[in-house]
Amino acid sequence: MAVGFAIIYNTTRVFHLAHGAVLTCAAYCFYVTVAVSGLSLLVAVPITVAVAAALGCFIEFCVYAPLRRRGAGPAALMIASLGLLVLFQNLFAIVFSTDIRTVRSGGLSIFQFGALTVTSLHIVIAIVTVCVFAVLQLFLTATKQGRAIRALSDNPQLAPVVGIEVERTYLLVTAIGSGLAAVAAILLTWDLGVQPEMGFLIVFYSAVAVVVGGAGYLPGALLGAVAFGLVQQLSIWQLDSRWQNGAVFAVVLIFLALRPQGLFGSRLNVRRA
Amino acid sequence: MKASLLLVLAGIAYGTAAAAQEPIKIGLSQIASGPYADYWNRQVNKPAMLAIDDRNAKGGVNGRKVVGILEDNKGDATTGAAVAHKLIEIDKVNAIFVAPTPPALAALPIAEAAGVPVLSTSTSPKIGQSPWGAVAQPPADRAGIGYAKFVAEHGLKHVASIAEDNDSVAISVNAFRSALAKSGIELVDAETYKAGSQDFTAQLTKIRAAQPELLLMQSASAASYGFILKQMAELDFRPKYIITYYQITDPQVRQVAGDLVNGVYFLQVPVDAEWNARVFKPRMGYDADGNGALAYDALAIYLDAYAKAGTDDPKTVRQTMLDYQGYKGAVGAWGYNGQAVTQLQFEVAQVAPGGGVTVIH
Amino acid sequence: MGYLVTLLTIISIYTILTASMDLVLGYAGMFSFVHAALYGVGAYAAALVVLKLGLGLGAAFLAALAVTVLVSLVTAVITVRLEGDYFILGTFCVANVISSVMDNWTDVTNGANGLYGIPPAQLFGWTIAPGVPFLAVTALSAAAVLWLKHRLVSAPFGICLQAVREDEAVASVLGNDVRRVRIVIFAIGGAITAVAGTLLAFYLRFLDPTTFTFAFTIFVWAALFVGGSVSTLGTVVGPAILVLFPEALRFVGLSGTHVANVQQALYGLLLVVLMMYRPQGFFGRHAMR
Amino acid sequence: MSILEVKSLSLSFGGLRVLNEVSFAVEAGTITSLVGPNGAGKTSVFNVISRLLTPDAGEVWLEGQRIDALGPHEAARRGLGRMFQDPRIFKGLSVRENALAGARIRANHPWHALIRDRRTAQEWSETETRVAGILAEFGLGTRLSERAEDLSFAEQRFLSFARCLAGEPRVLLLDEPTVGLDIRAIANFTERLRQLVRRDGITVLLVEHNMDVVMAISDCVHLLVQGQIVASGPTAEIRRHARMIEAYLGDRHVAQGA
Repeated sequence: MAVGFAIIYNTTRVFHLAHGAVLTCAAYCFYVTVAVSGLSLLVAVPITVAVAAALGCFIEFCVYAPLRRRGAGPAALMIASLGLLVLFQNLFAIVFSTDIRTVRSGGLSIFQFGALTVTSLHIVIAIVTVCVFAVLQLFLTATKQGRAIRALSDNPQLAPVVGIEVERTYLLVTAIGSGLAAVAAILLTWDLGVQPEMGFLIVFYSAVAVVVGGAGYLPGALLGAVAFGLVQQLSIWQLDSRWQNGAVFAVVLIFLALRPQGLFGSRLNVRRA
Repeated sequence: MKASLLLVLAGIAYGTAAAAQEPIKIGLSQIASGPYADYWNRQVNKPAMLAIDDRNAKGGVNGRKVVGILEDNKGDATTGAAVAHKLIEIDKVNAIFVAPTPPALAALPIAEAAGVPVLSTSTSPKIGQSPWGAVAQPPADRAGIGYAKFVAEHGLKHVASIAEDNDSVAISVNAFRSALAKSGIELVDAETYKAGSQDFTAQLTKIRAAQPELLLMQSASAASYGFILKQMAELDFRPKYIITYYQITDPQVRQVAGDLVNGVYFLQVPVDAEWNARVFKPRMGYDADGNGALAYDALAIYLDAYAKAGTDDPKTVRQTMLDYQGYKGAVGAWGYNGQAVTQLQFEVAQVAPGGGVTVIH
Repeated sequence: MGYLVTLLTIISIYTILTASMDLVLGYAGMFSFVHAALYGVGAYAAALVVLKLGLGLGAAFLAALAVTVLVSLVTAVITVRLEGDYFILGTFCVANVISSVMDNWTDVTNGANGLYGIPPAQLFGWTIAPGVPFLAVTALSAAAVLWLKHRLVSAPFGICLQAVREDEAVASVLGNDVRRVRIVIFAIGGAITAVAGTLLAFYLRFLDPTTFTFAFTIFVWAALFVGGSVSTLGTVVGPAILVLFPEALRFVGLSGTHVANVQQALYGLLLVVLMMYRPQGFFGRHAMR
Repeated sequence: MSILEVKSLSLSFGGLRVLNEVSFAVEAGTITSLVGPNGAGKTSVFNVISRLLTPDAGEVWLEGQRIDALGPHEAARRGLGRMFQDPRIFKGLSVRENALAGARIRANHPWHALIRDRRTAQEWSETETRVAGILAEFGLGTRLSERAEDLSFAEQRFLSFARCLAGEPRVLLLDEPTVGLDIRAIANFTERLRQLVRRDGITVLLVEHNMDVVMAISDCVHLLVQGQIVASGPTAEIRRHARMIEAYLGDRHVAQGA
């Protein structure tokens, strides 16, 4: 998820809250295909990813692109994106009710590795994430479009000069990012289930992860997410779990203050001259 | 803005016009939106409306029709205050039924000023302290004591709790702790989580390390019970006893946790099975849990008392309700016995395989 | 008409908050995600002064003022050097920390139980009765805040703020201490939220943390964008619309299960449409960029 | 004495050496030009002087005081004015507000915005008139209340110049002020510049590609190539400097030939 957010954010520089809407939509799509129409995962997963990508592009095409053409800046885009998130959240609430929807029930098979217990799903998540990530890196470095994306995120002004079709690249980026969101959504749905409001906080957490990891550097997003998760888990051992939330965000805040460019961020936050 | 103002004015006109007629009006200031909306509709709003329909079926209150007016308070205090004003001043309701605690507490000063009884199924005892309040739900601290009683009876020594960070839950956990302290039992670990959380592994891992014989789960949403049970299994954490509140019987729990819910102990308001089978399920299509039953009774007993009082004076009606003996409804025969908070006691039950419930005592 | 009075009181309180947000976000271009929390800090400070020390409105307000200004100064000093979205996240973190304190510092804030039994406002020994008298006080405060705001921004200081919003580098070489300007306006914004917080404490006479979650900050943003930033009229109209619209729905028989969602969905849609066709909101002079 | 002096400035971005031991001085009351091919580092020099960038090494002296540790606003308050290559006017604000933004007065302070004592009010109104005057000289006097983004490019350029002058700088850094101006506008502009130097005794450091302008108005020229000063001297001499001809006039003759 964080990675999906990161790639869109880095390239389009849109604080893409609507990403949460895409995620939730994907989750419900997965729920419908698997739990309701009882299709096999082999069918459901591609459909979900496709739908998510489609929705992502739809948003990009019908909202962001026109806004950019009207010369809107990040602020306007962010508000629009916020509006979209709210809109979708409530549409889902109307269609699917606010009850939690699950695709399976009961616990998962567990494995003991000495002290720590992991569920089969955790293993799957780990594998999937690594795979997705590897593929993504390969795509970004090896292919023409991939390089285009990187060029665009490095320097939006210069990109068109070297013959990159900006709008098309944005569309591509959104498609990929949304696809990643779908993957995250599937895993989440499999583990916990779907609720209309699931998107918002997840987006914010992944945004935090991106920042912690350092914007403009994809592996950062991944490591940032891991670091964020670790702090969340460990804080409970150190102090009363009531303070978990506060503690985590205090840490992130201090981190932001001390190292705004993130753990691995190369983009320095000097004021643009 | 002009348009909406006009609408408001139109509404006021409408409201006052309606007040001219004779029906008895009950204002329902309840949650109708947000993450808990659906549970709330199932187990509070609809049962309450059902009680009103049944009363009308019996010919209303001394021939007068009863009208229920539902307003969404979003479970939040600011909206709750606005809703209370709307119901009292525009709809001229004879009583307000409000369950969620923040809007209930925000509504109290307004209702007191206007002299309108506030019926509630909130687990917060504060509403009972008001001269206009009446609480049909056993307050949270009573639940805490109930849990402690269970612990003592089973001679357990090491117990832990995982509870949502909200007011009534906090109250019951504190009551639990102090009751345990009296009988020299130690609460080895008390973890909390933010409302709406779905990942409890961190808390559960910590509790597991303390190896309690019993785990108390307290939450405001049924779904989180499901997640806790699920993640306990996934952490291979299986305490001898798990005890919780009657929301465990909500279908959502089984939906999430599957059979893991079987055998879980819980405190329940004794819902009258016969009533549920005869009155509730046929029309609603699902079982009433404690909230549903109490929402029904809170209104039914008020309307009975209203008929008995034979006056419109709200204070008399409320007093008649509190002294009213021999009511029999969704939770069997009960009454306020003169108190502002019901004397209703919990019973311990256990979730049976396949969704049933076996009452222990 | 107590109900209308309630709505007007709420609108006045929200107007104060929107005005504060307009200064910080509209003029200085800082997307503060912490406003709801500051508002809460003010409300709690006021309520505590009343409950624990039994003082009146004046003292409560001063306390709220002191605390919010302090908190917002600290926030600003930490987050002000962060750019754009980083600033949003920074303030988002602060908001979370604050609400966590409200939830868990039970000895003082009474945690999730909230603060209950706040007496009606006392001013110089006089009791301000709930209803019309209190509305009068609230409305006057709102008017005062709006005047203050207009006074600030009608002077060259207002130009400095907007210069910082439009182009930091240029603003700085023109002699504006960008960092300082930002911190100052953030503190002023915080001070204004204290007014709203105090009023809320005495209006509701019951506080609980759920009132001050960041969802409410988003509401204030929406109010500002709908009404229109960099304007006085906008900061009144925005909240008015967002409060009256849903209340009006109650009267056209639309209340209950899905209405709330429909309504929320509509206002999400409204934000999108506004950004596309009228980025400066209904009465704003500055288009969001 | 020289009013502005940079001593062995060095600056690099991520390993790339942008400025290398750059030193030169600007005499008070003169127009000094800093010329050189694209990417020679002229704008970087300006950014360092106006404190938007901090050099890896070197010093910047303004009127005998070292300023390379100050913030940009402090440098500005010591009489340093900076005009950017693209106008960078405040699009959202009116023409008047844009120009006023350049003035540093008591009313910029929130306290004085609230408590408008006589001194503040007087200074403010005086500034309004002064700024209106400056705008009038650029032919913007009748358009004070228009949104700045509605102005033509040339007008925006003038506006940003006026904004700069509103701060009453003693030393003025101009980054390619004539780009995108037509002949008449350029003439008008250079005339204003001369006037400023002669009448108001302002010192100008100019980065300019238009050699006619450079040669016409500057007293002294420094040639910056690949981050190094390769030639300095009075205009008359530098005109004939080998590196100068190589860098500019040479290919300009070719251009004329073609």
